[in-house]
Amino acid sequence: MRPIKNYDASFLRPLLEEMVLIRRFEEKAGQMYGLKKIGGFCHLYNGQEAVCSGASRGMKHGVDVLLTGYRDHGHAIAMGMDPKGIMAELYGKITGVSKGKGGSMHLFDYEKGMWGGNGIVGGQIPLATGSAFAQKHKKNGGATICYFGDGAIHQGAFHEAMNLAELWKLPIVFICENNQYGMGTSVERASSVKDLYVKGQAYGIPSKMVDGMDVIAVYEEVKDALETARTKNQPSFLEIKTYRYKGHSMSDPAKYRTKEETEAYLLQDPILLLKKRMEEAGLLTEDDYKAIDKKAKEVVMQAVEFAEASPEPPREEIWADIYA
Amino acid sequence: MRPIKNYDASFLRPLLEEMVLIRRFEEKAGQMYGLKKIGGFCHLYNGQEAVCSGASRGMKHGVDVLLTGYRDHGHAIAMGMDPKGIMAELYGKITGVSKGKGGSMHLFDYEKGMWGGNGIVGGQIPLATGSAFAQKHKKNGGATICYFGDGAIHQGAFHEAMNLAELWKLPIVFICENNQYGMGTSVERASSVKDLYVKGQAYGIPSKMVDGMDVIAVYEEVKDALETARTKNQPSFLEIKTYRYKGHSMSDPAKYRTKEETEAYLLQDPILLLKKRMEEAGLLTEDDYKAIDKKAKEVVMQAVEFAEASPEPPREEIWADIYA
Amino acid sequence: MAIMTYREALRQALDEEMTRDPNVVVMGEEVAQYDGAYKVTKGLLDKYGPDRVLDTPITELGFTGLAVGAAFGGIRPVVEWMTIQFGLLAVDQLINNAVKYRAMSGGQFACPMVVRGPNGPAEYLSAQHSQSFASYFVHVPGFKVVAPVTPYDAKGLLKTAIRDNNPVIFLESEMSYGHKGEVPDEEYLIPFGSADVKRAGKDVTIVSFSKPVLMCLEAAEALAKEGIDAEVVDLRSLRPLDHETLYASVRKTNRCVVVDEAWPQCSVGSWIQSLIQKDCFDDLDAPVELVASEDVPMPYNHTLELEVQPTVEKITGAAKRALYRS
Amino acid sequence: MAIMTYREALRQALDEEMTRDPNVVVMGEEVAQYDGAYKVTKGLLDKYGPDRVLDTPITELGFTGLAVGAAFGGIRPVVEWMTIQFGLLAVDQLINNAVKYRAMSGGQFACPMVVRGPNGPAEYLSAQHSQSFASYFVHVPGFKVVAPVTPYDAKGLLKTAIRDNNPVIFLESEMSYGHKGEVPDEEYLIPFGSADVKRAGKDVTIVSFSKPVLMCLEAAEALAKEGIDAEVVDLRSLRPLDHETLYASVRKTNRCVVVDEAWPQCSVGSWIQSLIQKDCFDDLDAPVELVASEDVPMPYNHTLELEVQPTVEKITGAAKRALYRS
Ligand SMILES: Cc1ncc(C[n+]2csc(CCOP(=O)(O)OP(=O)(O)O)c2C)c(N)n1
Ligand SMILES: Cc1ncc(C[n+]2csc(CCOP(=O)(O)OP(=O)(O)O)c2C)c(N)n1
Ligand SMILES: [Mg+2]
Ligand SMILES: [Mg+2]
Repeated sequence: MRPIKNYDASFLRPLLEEMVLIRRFEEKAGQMYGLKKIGGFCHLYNGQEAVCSGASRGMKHGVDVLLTGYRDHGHAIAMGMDPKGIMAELYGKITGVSKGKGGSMHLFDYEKGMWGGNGIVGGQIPLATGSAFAQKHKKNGGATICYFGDGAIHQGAFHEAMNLAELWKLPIVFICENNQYGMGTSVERASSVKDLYVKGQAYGIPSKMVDGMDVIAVYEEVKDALETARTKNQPSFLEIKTYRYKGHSMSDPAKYRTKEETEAYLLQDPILLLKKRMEEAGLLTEDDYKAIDKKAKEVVMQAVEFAEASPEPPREEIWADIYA
Repeated sequence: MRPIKNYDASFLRPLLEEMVLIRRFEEKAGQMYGLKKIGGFCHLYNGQEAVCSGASRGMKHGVDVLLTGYRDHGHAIAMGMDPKGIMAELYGKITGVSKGKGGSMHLFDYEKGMWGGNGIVGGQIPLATGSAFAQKHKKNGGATICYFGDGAIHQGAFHEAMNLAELWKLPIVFICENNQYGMGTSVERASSVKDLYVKGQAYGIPSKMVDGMDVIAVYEEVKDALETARTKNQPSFLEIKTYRYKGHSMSDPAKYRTKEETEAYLLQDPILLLKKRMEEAGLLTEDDYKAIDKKAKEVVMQAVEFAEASPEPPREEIWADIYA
Repeated sequence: MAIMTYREALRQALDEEMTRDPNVVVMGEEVAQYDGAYKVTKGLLDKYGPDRVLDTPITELGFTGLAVGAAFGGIRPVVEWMTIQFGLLAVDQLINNAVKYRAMSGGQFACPMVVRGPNGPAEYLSAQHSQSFASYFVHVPGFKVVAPVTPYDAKGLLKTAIRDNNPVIFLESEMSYGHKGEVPDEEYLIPFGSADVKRAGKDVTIVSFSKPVLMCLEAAEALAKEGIDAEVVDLRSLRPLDHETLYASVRKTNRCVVVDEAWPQCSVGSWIQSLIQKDCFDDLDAPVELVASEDVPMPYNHTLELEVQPTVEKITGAAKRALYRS
Repeated sequence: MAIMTYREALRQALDEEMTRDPNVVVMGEEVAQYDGAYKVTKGLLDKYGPDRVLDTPITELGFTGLAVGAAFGGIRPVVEWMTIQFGLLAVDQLINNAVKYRAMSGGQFACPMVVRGPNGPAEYLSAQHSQSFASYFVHVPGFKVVAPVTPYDAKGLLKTAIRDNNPVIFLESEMSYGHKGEVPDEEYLIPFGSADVKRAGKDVTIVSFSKPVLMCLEAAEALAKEGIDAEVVDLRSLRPLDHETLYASVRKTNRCVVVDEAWPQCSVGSWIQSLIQKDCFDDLDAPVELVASEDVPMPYNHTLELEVQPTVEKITGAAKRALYRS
């Protein structure tokens, strides 16, 4: 666990608030899915909040770009997107961030640098490399973060993109969110090597393992990596070890792992750990935390109300947004 | 250069004969291409003979299987295929090893374990992994060699197959024939790392660099790797450094490299080097070599005559060999 | 006869063929420990063990190509693509290797493999997960392509597919797995290239395959209420195609509606239209209609996604156009 | 007007557009130092430098996807696939990303990119290198697809393609690069969705696109000798399609032969047949004929490979069938 002494409340508190908001948002999304307000594939992020929130604080918002897979609610919130529009998207409403056309897996805010949301495992990796190419070409000072899972790393797309990124020296940070499972398959059953970060060596890309339960560690490492990308056009690769509490998607009872395993991870819950450190540092009281949590629940409730109240997309939308 | 003292003439002489035969075959193929007897893509193997010939001697013919790319004339000869049928294939004749349907890039002898000949760069890598899967499943004592180029290694197919091979412990030897160029692109312009064998580490597969101009080194390393595959179901990865004297294919003037570079490689010509060592060891005289060369030329001439005299495939062949 | 789901019928086919032939091997993402994303392979791991039921990493190109090579080596792999859409990553291995090694080698290779999985639109999945790629496989000589809609057809065709010595693309539907139907207790196989008249009629032929066949049957019932007697032909097998059954129906009714849940352009549906206009030209009293999905990426919103696909109304509308009754 | 090759016309289009817009970037295997496998990009590296003309490693999926992402970021990549066949490895990036991000995001993304390269049969290449995949792209909403045959069309359409804000698939032919034709000295663009009547006639419409158009013109000359006056319609643009020009021709001649060098099933050709039978039903005096490549993988032997493809004889034969003169 990294020390938090270099950070003050103005940095840490919004961070904690965001992580709590993501957690509460996901719980509500799961609930609404159960009520059939949301359909299709819905992949919750509970347990992984430190990754997207820590990393986001290392980004230069406005110029930096982020791409991830279908487990993208947390990233969308961390990129500053309004939970209302996100929830409305999950509902398939016209007020959704993608006009109800993308759903849970495809949350976008182009202007904010949130490039989604990809349903093809590994599909975002070449795209992200292209985003970094554009940033370098346009010399706009931006860098790109590309998230993908421990399951995605075996896709050829990873291999091809890593080589291109280093060969062409693109400003990109590849982040493998190793939550230990790709659907029901544990890392050791999908990967011939235990530590995924070693794969970076095959491309000469500086690579590290990071504790994804420690939001400070994530923040510091991603910030450094982005800095290296931005100033030296040097790609990096981070394996961030984390854990998802819920099943792979709403339809997965997650029978492939033990209750003990999940419970052990709950003890190092990233929100809990940050809260504890802040309390120890005198930056947070139990009441503060309660207020934060209450606020988060309110924001999420408002998001649900907004989604409920929003209209369906009109029929003409079928023909819109296809050709530019 | 590895010592040859452990090998007698009965091993070395056929090896030399085969390498000379391949060289002469390729020269003739190039000549016949110039005369428009052969069309399409034709990729010559001159300079790389030590790879396929050395490796072939480490194989257990009858059970082992070999797959490679389109630069496959040498491999076909080293797998014991008759130059007549190969030349007839280049001519597109019905007597060709693939009935005139495959041409230069697609030389096959299923029974002999020569599984071709693939025109899609990297396409053979998953296939070869599947061959090894079948061998393991059938417990037939066979192992598979999968050749591909320094250009092919960046394809996603390599990445996906390597992980599968090690994860499932398949009896396979991956061989990257690093002839320094993929078409007009040198390794350093295509690869973000200098030494390609390091890529094996990303999969936990034992990996080595081998001097591809030294046929003895190739033989010994491939034999060991095949043995490891066969007895332990342990894949290996060998980067074999070699050089192609001719252009990428018949239409390539190879302007992307200097005359000096090519000439330097001619000094370490694999045939020359073997010849010299055999002479030094008293296993070969200049006259012996001349006889070998004469014989090779004769065999190649007979192949041309055979191809010339062979009939075209009948029209009905269009409809044959599609469904089993 | 037992009543069982489409899913269970597929599972039975796999189970029987795995028992019959030790070279039949099942592989794909989550097919073993997880019992398959849609539970088609449930219980097979326990019964046949990890050498014959294999979970793969998420590497469609790699494991599909591996299966092709294994098939060349005498294995009979049944590969599950979690959905056919993901197979876009792997089409090269099928088209360039599974299909062509035989031809390019002058007949030396055989590729006895099956690739199966759900194809076509499902629900609430947006644009990347909800589309039909049947035409990509029907286009290419060397494949066989089947797309059954009933549990009976599914079982009989899957057994045939596994015994076939060629690469067979076996198209299922996520929406069909739970559908129930009768399946004989005794063993049976359904040959490829035989269409099935799922409803006899004399006024108009409605031809389709896979999931939309059920909608065609509904449409036929709706038409019956308006005095129109529609014949519903389920192609079942797209490559090879049963021209005879199809043409016999059109020659009887002189009118035809093709229903395909894919996009219209260069679809299987448009190809069927082209065949009928060519081979039944003198028999046709009206143009051959096509009801396909709209020419747009699939939206997530459920109302829109249903609108985008063929509907009973679209089919009855097309039938009436073909009868000049609209 | 200058006389120049198809290759040179393409090169000019690239050159002009690269001069006009610094965001136009060319990438692909061997496009820079080697001047392109077919020399289409000759001289561009020298003129525009390595930041705008990039040799890629042999990673079709990777660099195509990279180009899609770059296009999202405001670059206008022109990607060369050494042949369209190799693009099978990359279709996922195009279909699932290039095409769908706009729709899935409710219109937030644009993907102004061109993918170009030789498509269709060439010579002595056997089965993996010699086939047309036009239908794979025409099938998918979101793409634009063009396939010019003359240097004039090639230049005008490539310039339009580069300025288009959507993913454009630009199909060339290895056999066409050396063909010569007139190209205006002044700048011009050819809009998408406009077919070109390459030969006017009144007895039968022969419709095609890409390389086979030249063969259709030959066939028309041969037919003229027999007193048959054929009209040759070059579609040029497949998505969007110029229905008007096509239908006007068929309504005039009442007979139609479609020529497509792809395999027949689910081909662009079969789709064109389906459109004509539907929209010109009452105008047709005969079924719409299709001359496609035979339904087989391409053999290496040259005589066989020519037999497999459309020929002048096959086209004239089909035209005569359409005229009931055979
Ligand atoms: C190409 C492709 N193959 C398969 C799937 C089905 N699928 C969706 S998520 C998933 C598991 C991915 O695991 P991982 O990369 O570890 O990400 P996580 O879900 O753990 O965040 C699979 C197999 C898909 N969407 N795309
Ligand atoms: C997928 C694919 N992309 C591109 C090509 C065109 N191509 C043929 S050979 C080649 C170079 C391959 O180089 P390498 O792997 O080093 O093999 P070498 O030719 O040196 O033996 C290329 C780009 C192809 N055949 N397949
Ligand atoms: Mg995971
Ligand atoms: Mg090479």
